[in-house]
Amino acid sequence: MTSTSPTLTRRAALGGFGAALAMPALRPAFGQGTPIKVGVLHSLSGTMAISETALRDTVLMMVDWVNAKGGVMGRKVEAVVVDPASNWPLFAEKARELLQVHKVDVTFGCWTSVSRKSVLPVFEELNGMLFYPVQYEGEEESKNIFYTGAAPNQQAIPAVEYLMSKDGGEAKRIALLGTDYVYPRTTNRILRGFLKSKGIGDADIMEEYTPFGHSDWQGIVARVKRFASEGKKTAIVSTINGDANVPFYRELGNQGIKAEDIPCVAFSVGEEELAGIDTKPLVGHLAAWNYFMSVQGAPNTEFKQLWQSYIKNPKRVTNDPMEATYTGFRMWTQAVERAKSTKVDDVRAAMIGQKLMAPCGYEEEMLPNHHLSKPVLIGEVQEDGQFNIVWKTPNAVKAENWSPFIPENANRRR
Amino acid sequence: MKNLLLALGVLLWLALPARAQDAFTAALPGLAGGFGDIATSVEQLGALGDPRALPILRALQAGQLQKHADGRLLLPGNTDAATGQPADASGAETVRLNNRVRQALRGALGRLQLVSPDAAERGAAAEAIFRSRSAEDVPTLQAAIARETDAGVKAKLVLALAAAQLVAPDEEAKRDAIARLGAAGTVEARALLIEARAANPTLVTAIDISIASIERSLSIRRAAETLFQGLSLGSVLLLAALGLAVTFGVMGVINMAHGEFVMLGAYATFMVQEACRGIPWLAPWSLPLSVPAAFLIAAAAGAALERGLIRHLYGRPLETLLMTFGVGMILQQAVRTIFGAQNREVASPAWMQGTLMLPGGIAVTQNRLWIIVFGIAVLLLVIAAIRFTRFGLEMRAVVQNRRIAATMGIRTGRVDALTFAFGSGIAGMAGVALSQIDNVSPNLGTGYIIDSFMVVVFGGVGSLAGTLVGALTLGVVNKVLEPYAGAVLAKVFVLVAIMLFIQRRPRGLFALKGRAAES
Amino acid sequence: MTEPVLYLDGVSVVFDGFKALNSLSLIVDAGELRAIIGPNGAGKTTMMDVITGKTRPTAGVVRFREHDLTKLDEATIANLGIGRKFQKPTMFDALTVFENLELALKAPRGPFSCLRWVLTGEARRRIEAVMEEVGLASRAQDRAAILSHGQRQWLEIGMLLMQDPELLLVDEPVAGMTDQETEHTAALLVRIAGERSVVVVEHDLEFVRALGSKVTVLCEGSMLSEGSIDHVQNDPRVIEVYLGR
Amino acid sequence: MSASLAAPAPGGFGRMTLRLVLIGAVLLLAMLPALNRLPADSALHVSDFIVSITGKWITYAILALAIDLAWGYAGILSLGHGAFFALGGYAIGMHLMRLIGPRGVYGHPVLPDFMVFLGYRELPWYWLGFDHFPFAILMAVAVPGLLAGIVGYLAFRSRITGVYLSIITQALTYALMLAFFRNDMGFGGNNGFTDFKELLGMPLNTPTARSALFYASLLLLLAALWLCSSITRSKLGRVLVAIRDAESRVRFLGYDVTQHKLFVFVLSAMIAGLAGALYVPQVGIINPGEFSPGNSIEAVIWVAVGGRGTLVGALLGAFSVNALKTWLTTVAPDLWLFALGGLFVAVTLFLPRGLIGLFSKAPK
Repeated sequence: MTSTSPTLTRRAALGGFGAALAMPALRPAFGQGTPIKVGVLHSLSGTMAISETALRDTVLMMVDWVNAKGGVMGRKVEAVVVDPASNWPLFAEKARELLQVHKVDVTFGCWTSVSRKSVLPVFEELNGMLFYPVQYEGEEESKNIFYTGAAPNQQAIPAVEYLMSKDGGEAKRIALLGTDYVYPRTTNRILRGFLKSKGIGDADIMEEYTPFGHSDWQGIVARVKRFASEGKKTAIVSTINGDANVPFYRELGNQGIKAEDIPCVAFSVGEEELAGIDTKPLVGHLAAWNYFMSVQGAPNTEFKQLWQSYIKNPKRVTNDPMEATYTGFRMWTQAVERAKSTKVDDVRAAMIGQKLMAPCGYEEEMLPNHHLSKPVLIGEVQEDGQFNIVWKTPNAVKAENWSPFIPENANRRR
Repeated sequence: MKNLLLALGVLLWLALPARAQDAFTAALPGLAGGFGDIATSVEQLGALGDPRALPILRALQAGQLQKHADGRLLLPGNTDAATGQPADASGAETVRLNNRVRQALRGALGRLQLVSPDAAERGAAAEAIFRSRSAEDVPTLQAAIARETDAGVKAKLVLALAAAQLVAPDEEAKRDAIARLGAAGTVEARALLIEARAANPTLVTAIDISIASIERSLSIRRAAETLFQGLSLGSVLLLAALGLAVTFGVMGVINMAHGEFVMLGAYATFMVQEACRGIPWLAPWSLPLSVPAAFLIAAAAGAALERGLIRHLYGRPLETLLMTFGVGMILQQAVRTIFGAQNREVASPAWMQGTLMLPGGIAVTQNRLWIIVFGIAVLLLVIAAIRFTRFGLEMRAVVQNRRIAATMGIRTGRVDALTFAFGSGIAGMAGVALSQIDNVSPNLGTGYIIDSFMVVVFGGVGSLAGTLVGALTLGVVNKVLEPYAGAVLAKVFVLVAIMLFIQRRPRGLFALKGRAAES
Repeated sequence: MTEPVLYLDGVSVVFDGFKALNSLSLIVDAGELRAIIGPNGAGKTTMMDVITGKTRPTAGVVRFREHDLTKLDEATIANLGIGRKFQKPTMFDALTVFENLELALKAPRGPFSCLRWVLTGEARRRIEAVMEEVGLASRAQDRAAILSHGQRQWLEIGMLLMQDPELLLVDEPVAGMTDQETEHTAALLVRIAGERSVVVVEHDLEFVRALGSKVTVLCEGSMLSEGSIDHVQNDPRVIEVYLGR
Repeated sequence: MSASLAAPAPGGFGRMTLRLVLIGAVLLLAMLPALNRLPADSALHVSDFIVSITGKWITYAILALAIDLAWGYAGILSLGHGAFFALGGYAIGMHLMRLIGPRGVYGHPVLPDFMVFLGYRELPWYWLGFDHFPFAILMAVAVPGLLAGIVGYLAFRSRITGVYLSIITQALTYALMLAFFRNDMGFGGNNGFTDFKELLGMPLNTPTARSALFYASLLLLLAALWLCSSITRSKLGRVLVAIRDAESRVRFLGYDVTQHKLFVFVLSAMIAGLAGALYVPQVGIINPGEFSPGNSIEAVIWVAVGGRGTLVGALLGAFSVNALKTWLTTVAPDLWLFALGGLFVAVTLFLPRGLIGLFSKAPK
């Protein structure tokens, strides 16, 4: 299903690189009327390909979409696809290549925090523009990056509030399970702070970290069961990353952990991930996102149709990072139109305050902190692998990329 | 019998005060409201014990209850829930559930199903009440116990009663409830007791005694369960390593694409499952069917690899290693191109889901249990193939002395191809097992390759017994260390331990001479 | 009576059940030339393995002058002054004849001294002398891989000479050699035996006779007979197991 | 090892031409940063991208040299050399983190952000001293050397050779990867170290720093080349080849094989460590991914592709494979793995002596 980027792009890339390597004189002259170049920096091989290929396809879909509408400012948009192969230094190298060799005007890319951290210095040095579409740990703000995924306060905290509410089952003990990297660590740190403020002490919090792609959950799930059997209603908050989820949920199901007894809310499990799992044993477990495929309303129907017709597969699902990519791309086109220019500085200025009726059914706005205001939706897994939205915020929540629950943020440099 | 119970049910209902019927109709509209209203009216319906509520609640649980904007409720078959009259379903939407409602439903259905003619249902009901116990359940349960005939169900009812009594005012009842829960010795019972501890300062000593006795039985159980987890991890390693034990152990071929053969097996499982989807009577058997399929596909790939490439590199194990690494890259990308980078769903058949309670209340997950069985079966199959078949004989002959075997008319090239295909096929079968516990994704294999090599080297190259012992030891040690060191460090410790062990005994646990031993 | 150079007493080697050496005893004196004969599987090569530290004896004493060889590894033993030529000539095919000899040349063996090593005129002369001796002067710059079997024999003998050991263990030196080469080898060994001790294992009785040395006959891992070539050739037991029909 | 493994340094013939080509290549490389300084519109201008990427390749080439010294000459196929490279990188990475000082996000005077974040109160003992550049460089050499020393000693002493050694070294780097992924190790977990500010007073991410690092790498490359070739041309080099081809025979000549192998293995690890130390400031990130077994195998394959047993071959392999990879990942993002994998297969099958075998004539 890995759809290929337009051959035109291929040739452009080829020429560009060859030129840069051997005969710089041949570098295509750049000026008005020439296509606007969009860099796509998502892993197509290696461990992250599982999640990132879909985003590559989403960007290519948007390129077709905008060209069908006559391009941006009447100029054709052209995608330059590279494969950083889930290799972080390669991300930095490819970022530099996109900016210096292919002279892209904007880049959509990255999934993991480490890949973003790896390219950030490059984008700042060369004053590029990156749209980062995945929910992340916050604690960052770069003038060269627009974060279209959720900040912790747009996902984690509302989810836990829900668990502690009457509808959520009034959880009094929380097991924080995560993959051992910065996003879970931060999120859980923030949650600890939040839970304390809600009067849940360390004795009632269990924290466990596992390596990437951890496949043997027997021990940990058993420990959670034990932890849950100490007289207080318990819930699991999972920041388990991609690959490790399938074995984890299988183990939950097999050890007979029912959502009514120990609900598990996940921040990294969306429709794409569920597509790889037999969801029958998981019905009732939760996920918190800013978008679900099951959202009602015109914007989402449009988005879903666009996707399924582009990918030529009526069964392919959409998910939150794809929606974030879509939203980011559309806001970018709006900003370019408004700025009447593709220059990074102009577009950046024009980006702030951009509004869009997003597929999630809310109007999202790009805030001065380069993050979006987003609604928080909580969905329950259904048998069909979709989410049944059981709770949502009345309106879009402003992103707090610097969480008040992390004391160090008080004395951070501005 | 059945009728008698039904009659009993009806009697119970008639015995209820008249306003209950109004209460019933009064409770219904809530079901059309928000999650909160639904939950409360479900609780009311459950408390009323009105049999009419049963079909409604069942429909609700099955997600078949529909509601109109005006609050009228529809049962499946488009009959009005309140009146039982047929009604039109146009514009009606399903009543959605959330966990709170599910919880309420479980309790309510439990109470209503206590009178069910089906023992299994009554058992489920007892468990449900045990979970969502309340003081009001005490009389209902006592009645149920009195008329219960099935011993198993009775036992469950007694526990449920104890649970209910624990939250009821009667001190005396509480005391023997505590004792009974203590005797039950389950995690759930422990949970109740700890909960009750705070509420009943007068009974603390009694509760503590019960808790302690539960702890004792639990600790033994935990040890047993850890052992099981270790064995299950071990059996996974065994499956992953067996193929290597043949290709590397016997032939001395370092196949870095081994993991990819495992992955092929997993995808074969996926394909068989998809093929069976159409045929309902076949679907449940797709997993057993995919075992031979996976074997054949991986074996074919193996044969092709051996004939096409590896045989040109015999006597050059290091080149083979590098070359097969390249092959691995190609296979991975090929699968990614054909099936897409996303995980593929391989469902577990019903008989592999859930937990099995062994005597002594040791909980064992079905799929893991089956994988252990499968691992042993495959091991036996390999041994049999090598010991008792013509092919096995020729294989051993070629391993021991290629030239003489050749002079005796054994077509060594063919034997090499078959041996390698055999090893790869086993890897494929491992893939079937892994599809049940891990991602079916192009990267599936990479996670296992190093572990399998370590198992083979640790166990002793060329020795199947070594592979078995090696795999199980690693599995158990890993699981025993895990709670103390954490998953990662446990693994690191094991790796380091093996490295040290190998330099003590370079030939591994069960030293054996194979072509690899000389290289 | 001088202290013997090589002293084996009651040496046994057991490979899973099979006795390769069966309480073998052997004494070689300083400057002595000793021929060892025996049917295949008599334990000739195993004996050499034991002496050079390749195989550890299951029981018995193996001494080289005052050193207990059963405790030492190959390199140390070699450096004590025991040189060995293998039945199947083995050298370093990727290196030239000259380089092979240079490696064998007696000199400090540590990595650092090898790194600092410079080929002095004196060393070069020694190597050239030996190349003359073994008739490979013309092949100095050829890689060992391309030498004929006989030339490989010679090269390995040459390497043995370069080590200038106190005790030479020579395993079937003349296999694949022409008659005059064989004579040349015999003469060479006799000459060497002057200042060193030499133990030769050989099938070729003519060659052994040419050595004109004391002969030891091995059989089934222990000594069967010892004495002059004529003596052993007339020993009925020897005739029985070895020369016999 | 079978004779087929023996790919000797090209003899008298071709050595001269090779040397000329080599010198030419080095000069060309040396000119790159200068060309980069030319105005962008000049015909000879080279982009920063080319400079930075070539700088990266040079460090790879050094790693390849190190591997070739151990494998091509002494026959020690380590599948864990990536670990030594990464350790060197971490050493310098720790230095770069210390240099950030109060410029971190949380403005802590000493602690790097990730520590502030994981609630460290003060610096772990093993971070002390890394604020001094010389110490960091020392560690970049010493730590890999020490690790190689321990592993090598244990392995060589008990005569673990060939495939077994490869598997053990692979397990070594795998274990290190798992360990470094743990945030509790105090090395930044999965994210490793990023967002470096400066080195030796030079702000990184400036053309000056880039060309400085570039030349440093080039110098190290030449130094390593000189060191390796003086080894391989010395008697030690011949001993190593002898060990590679007939280990036990070398023992009977009185050489302590363990010592020689250990020497070359440790030296090779140290070179790899230095290469890593120059790699990290150029790519601007170090994380446990560098330990992944795949990386080590790939590095070995560069050598195989170039032609092992010849130092030039190692360089050739490192540059050509990486250039190919960079090019393909852009031109054929979906297909490059086929191409690269195919190349590895083809080379091992048809070019046992690597690309270099195409140029220098094969000795019979």
